Amino acid sequence: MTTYRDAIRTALQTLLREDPRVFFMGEDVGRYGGPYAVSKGLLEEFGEDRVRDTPLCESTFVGAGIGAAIGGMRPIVEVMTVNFSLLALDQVVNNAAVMRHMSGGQFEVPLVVRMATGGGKQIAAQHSHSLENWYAHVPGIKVLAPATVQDAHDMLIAALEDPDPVVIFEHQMLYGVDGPLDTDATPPSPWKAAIRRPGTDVTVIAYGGSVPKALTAAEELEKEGVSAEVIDLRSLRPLDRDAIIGSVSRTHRAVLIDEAWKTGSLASEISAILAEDAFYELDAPIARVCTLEVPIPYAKHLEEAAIPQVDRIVEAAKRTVSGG
Amino acid sequence: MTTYRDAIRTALQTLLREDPRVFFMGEDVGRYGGPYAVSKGLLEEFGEDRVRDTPLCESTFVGAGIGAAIGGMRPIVEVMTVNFSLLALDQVVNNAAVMRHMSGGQFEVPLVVRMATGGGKQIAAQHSHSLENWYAHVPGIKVLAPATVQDAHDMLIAALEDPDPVVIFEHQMLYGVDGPLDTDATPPSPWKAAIRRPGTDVTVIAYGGSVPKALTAAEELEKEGVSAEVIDLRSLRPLDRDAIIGSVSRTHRAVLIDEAWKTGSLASEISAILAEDAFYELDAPIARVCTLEVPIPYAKHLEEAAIPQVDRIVEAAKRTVSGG
Amino acid sequence: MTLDISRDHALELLRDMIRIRRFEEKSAELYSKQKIRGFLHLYIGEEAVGVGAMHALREDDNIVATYREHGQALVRGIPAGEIMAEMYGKANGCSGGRGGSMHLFSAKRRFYGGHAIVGGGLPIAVGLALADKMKGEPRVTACFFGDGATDEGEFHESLNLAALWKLPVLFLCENNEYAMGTALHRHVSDRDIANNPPAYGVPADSVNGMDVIAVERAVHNEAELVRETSKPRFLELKTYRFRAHSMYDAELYRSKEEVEERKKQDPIDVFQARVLNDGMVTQTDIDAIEADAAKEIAAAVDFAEQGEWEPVEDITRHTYARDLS
Amino acid sequence: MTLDISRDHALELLRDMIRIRRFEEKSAELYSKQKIRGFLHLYIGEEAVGVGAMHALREDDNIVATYREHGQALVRGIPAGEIMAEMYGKANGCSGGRGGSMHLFSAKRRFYGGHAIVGGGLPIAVGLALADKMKGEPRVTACFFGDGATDEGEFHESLNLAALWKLPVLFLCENNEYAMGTALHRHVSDRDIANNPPAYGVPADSVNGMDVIAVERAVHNEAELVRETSKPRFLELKTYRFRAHSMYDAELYRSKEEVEERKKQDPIDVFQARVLNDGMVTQTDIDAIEADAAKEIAAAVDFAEQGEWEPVEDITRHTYARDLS
Ligand SMILES: Cc1ncc(C[n+]2csc(CCOP(=O)(O)OP(=O)(O)O)c2C)c(N)n1
Ligand SMILES: Cc1ncc(C[n+]2csc(CCOP(=O)(O)OP(=O)(O)O)c2C)c(N)n1
Ligand SMILES: [Mg+2]
Ligand SMILES: [Mg+2]
Repeated sequence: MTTYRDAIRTALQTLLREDPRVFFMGEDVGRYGGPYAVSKGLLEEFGEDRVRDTPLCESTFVGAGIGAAIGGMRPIVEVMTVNFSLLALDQVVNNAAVMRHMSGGQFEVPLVVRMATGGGKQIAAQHSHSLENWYAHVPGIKVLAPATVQDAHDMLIAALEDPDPVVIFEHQMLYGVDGPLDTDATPPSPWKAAIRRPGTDVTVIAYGGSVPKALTAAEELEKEGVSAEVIDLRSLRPLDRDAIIGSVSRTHRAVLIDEAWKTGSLASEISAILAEDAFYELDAPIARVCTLEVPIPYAKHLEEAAIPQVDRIVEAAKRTVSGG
Repeated sequence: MTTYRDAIRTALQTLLREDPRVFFMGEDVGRYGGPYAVSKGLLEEFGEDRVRDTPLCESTFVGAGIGAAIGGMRPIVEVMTVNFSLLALDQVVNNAAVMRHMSGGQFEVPLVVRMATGGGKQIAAQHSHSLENWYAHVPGIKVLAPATVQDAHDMLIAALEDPDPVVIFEHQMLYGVDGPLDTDATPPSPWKAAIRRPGTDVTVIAYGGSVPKALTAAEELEKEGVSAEVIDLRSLRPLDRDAIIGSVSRTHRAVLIDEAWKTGSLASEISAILAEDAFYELDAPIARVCTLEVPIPYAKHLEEAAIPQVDRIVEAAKRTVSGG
Repeated sequence: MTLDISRDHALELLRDMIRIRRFEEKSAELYSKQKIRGFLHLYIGEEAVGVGAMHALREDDNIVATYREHGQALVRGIPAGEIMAEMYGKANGCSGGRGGSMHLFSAKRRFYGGHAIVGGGLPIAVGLALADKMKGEPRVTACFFGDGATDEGEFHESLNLAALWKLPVLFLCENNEYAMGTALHRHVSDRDIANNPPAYGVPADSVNGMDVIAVERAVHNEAELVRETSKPRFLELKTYRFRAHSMYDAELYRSKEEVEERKKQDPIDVFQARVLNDGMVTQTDIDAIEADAAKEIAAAVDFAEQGEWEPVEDITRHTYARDLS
Repeated sequence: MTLDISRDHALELLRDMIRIRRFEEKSAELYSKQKIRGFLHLYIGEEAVGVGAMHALREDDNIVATYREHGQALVRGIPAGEIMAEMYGKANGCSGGRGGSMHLFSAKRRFYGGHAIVGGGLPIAVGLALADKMKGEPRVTACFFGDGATDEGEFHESLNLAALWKLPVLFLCENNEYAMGTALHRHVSDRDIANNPPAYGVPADSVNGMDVIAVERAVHNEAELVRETSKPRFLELKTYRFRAHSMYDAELYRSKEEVEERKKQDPIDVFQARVLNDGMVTQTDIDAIEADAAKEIAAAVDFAEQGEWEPVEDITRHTYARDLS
């Protein structure tokens, strides 16, 4: 068993060892060992040239990653958390995402950006965002959200192989989670969704940190006689429409989990895809279980109430199965 | 008849004249006369203290607006376009939107931020964004999108009266549009949607720069025997769920127009609301007419093909009326 | 050199430094007991900065601080109980339990947070000063931020805007030589941070941030100059953090020896020794201060323990002036 | 003072300045005819900067420019026809018609755009230089940006990072005294822009950007110092824009007299008079240059007119390496 954190470190090590063009940079990734201890030991192994502690300048070190990628390197940039990535959004949206297009295909940006996301640690309104859907909105970038230890490893490897800029969201509550890791197996395509648990009565669609909650909810539902299929989206852009539509075409009911605020969430996008292309398959309203429309409060009981929890998923699934 | 641009200027004048706490700032709003000539003459009338040309520092002048609002002023900040607002997003999301909440209700941010949005002027991939849904995603701020000359005026006045931060999106193609303006009438609530054209067969929902296109499409549909109801959302946050659900409950069909990229658009949110709360009213798949998944190309024919046009709306409405 | 301050004032300064130290030691303990959660950034080692500065500023001045703000908040007069309750997440906390350690606020005391996005408070400070300038209020906005914040673009944008518009902001850089685990010379190209502001026409100076008297004097001078000229000024406060960056930090990036060495400049020890040595203050005074602090903190913990949890039904409160739904 | 350059070189510099001038005059005309659309920012008045700089840099150096980059692109060797076709939005444009006037690119010529977010190109330049440094390439990345860009936080972040990591970036600030309609003294607190970079340990100098020889010399010196030391340097090029900011600008913010006054320093007129006066160049030479330029531009317009429109079916091309759908 390996932790999610260690799986990412293993992937980083592999990439840094195998390709001299690869380097890794971000705030406190070196001496400090990484804000989530992901990169502990990498500076010692690879040196200051290839494991770079950056100053606090999100816009510029992400932009420098873009420039270095265009310049022939294979940078992996860590933006400590999605909360700080707001400062780098201009570089992501107006440079990384459009460089290939604006140049008529002359320049590509083989950049990987990793960041922690989500709430659950009582770090309040400025530090608990889930903005995956903002990134998934942008043509020109791809977005991954590993929910398992294996994916945490494999997706980083796949992201670096990709010729396009890839943003990886790692839910902060997953770093300590244990799971099996096989570094020799041929990984499935990172761009496809996975059925984490088959079921027949309702499809529960989740990603990242919500996947474990969806699985726990499915277990509880099972006890109550409801068979829930749990889909892990894995790739948030592109979305695996076939998998989403396929599952709902079997169960005819959908519950969408997203730790983002409900309005304008990725769950809304999944719902829209279903209402567009699986409309005649649906037997009940599509339910969304998302974060309430409030900045994340510090107090534990309020934070818990704000973000999706197992009981809300169970309740939504039961409601959906009984027709909304 | 007044232009949209002049209507905004009239509102700015009224606000600056009536309340000494009001001031207006942004890039080139003074000497230059405003990038879209909205604020021409205001510097001359109100002086450098109340009409402030800022340096190019979106993050800081938006943040300064937040600070000034907390400090008792009533700032109206112009961020030239939504494209540059990416540089100020941290201030909007991590300060304006959360200050009231983080402080347990002690501080409020009566700030108005105006910005131009959208494509249609061949200004290409870095200058043609439609990111309304990003803003509409954020609890703590409110978002308006005036589509008419009257609303351009009234919404600015209403935004300033509001105790919460309000972001106003002005579609760049609307500034030159003419329409009636009555500055004496009591305006309708800015937070409610409007039926711009009643109809019975299908509901076409649009906002901002897409509203005129939706209306033209409705005229064409009329000729082909399809009666389309056109809803102008007006407020993008909060959304007027009742109006949306009400109209679709009458027509049983919905076509959603959004100049944003389709994936993760505000259209997706509207669709999700319908699939959630008007599911049993729907007789056909919900269609979205949005921008294709490509950075906006410079070439005219490609830009036109990328963003929603009347023909695509007509086609989607007809498809929807015939059951998808 | 004897101190040219009154005995009362010396006691006040010492008292406030000790209050902060003991308050934070208790906070760390309560963190281990999981009474306090989230991020907790201790000020231990930097007390002379907060105490000196807060004593130098006027009651009517505005304060903008960082996530490492317990010290400033306490000295500014937010009751220890309200701060502690805030860290417990209780409704009787100074931010109603919504903010936690990083987001202490007090409208009454013009304490504008508690900001956790590095550099994010600077534009707010500029805006507060702009409001004052436009209203003709003779107020200074004192803005605290770390050495790490000077790397962010907003620092420079804020200096430029404040200088250009002649705004009464006092930029107070708490240079504790580290931005998280990144040492100063590994994150700024010019270690002499006070070299930068003059390039914007903002006068800059540095002071020993381990010396509470020096800090108080310098901040006082700077603040009064800002007030007089209605122009921004910058002061670097050279200090050092004795504890980890936050409770998550394993401190791999510096040696125990380095920290021990720097503890020799402990602002409390040094000042205490000095005033004792001077004969200005006696051990009895100090014992009384310690006893008072202990009492204050015990009462604060009590206040927090007794506090109510905000009802979950009110969850969306404070998102807007009026509930939208 | 006589020029210590060869006749050939003088002709080259003059030719390139005239090419840019005539190319842009034609562009303005074509804009009125609606052949060119979107934003069009003319370089007229600033030609000495682009020409001097591009002649001073090596073919293998990297160029990062702004939306006001026709001059740099032309001198760098992107064929006039491809630039014109780009502005027409044709498939034979240098960016395939996807970019337009603001987004000229050429991989072959290491011309990395054409950036329209003010300040947004600077971090890209820092990254290109980082790549070169890590690969051991003896290349300089020359990054052009305006005076307005120095207001943006990214300017400062980029200076800090380039200095801290010792990256071979040559920062070239085209100070034309205006950011759109905002005069220099109304947008920067210290008008002497070259005062700023030294605060980051980045050596900075200024040069008369209306003098093509001075520009070439200064850029050459700076670039070679950057190459030798592998450290960033900054050069301010003092220039002036004779035309409106873009085709939308009514120029309310400055007087006709001011512009007329500054036109006396027209970089082409001044240089032409000087080399004619020197006897280095004759009117016949100049007539030949004008004739060549006219021919080149006529051919460019032809190339653009003849170009194909990219098929609409290909609309989502160049979004990803492979189409995702
Ligand atoms: C914009 C941003 N980037 C990164 C972080 C994570 N972070 C929190 S504190 C910190 C170090 C800040 O150092 P400094 O400004 O010196 O303040 P200190 O903690 O030393 O008081 C970092 C990197 C953040 N909060 N905000
Ligand atoms: C981040 C950003 N803010 C605003 C704009 C709008 N804008 C385009 S050019 C310009 C002025 C830039 O001035 P300067 O850097 O001096 O360059 P110049 O046009 O004088 O060459 C502005 C404000 C922009 N493109 N990007
Ligand atoms: Mg520090
Ligand atoms: Mg300029």
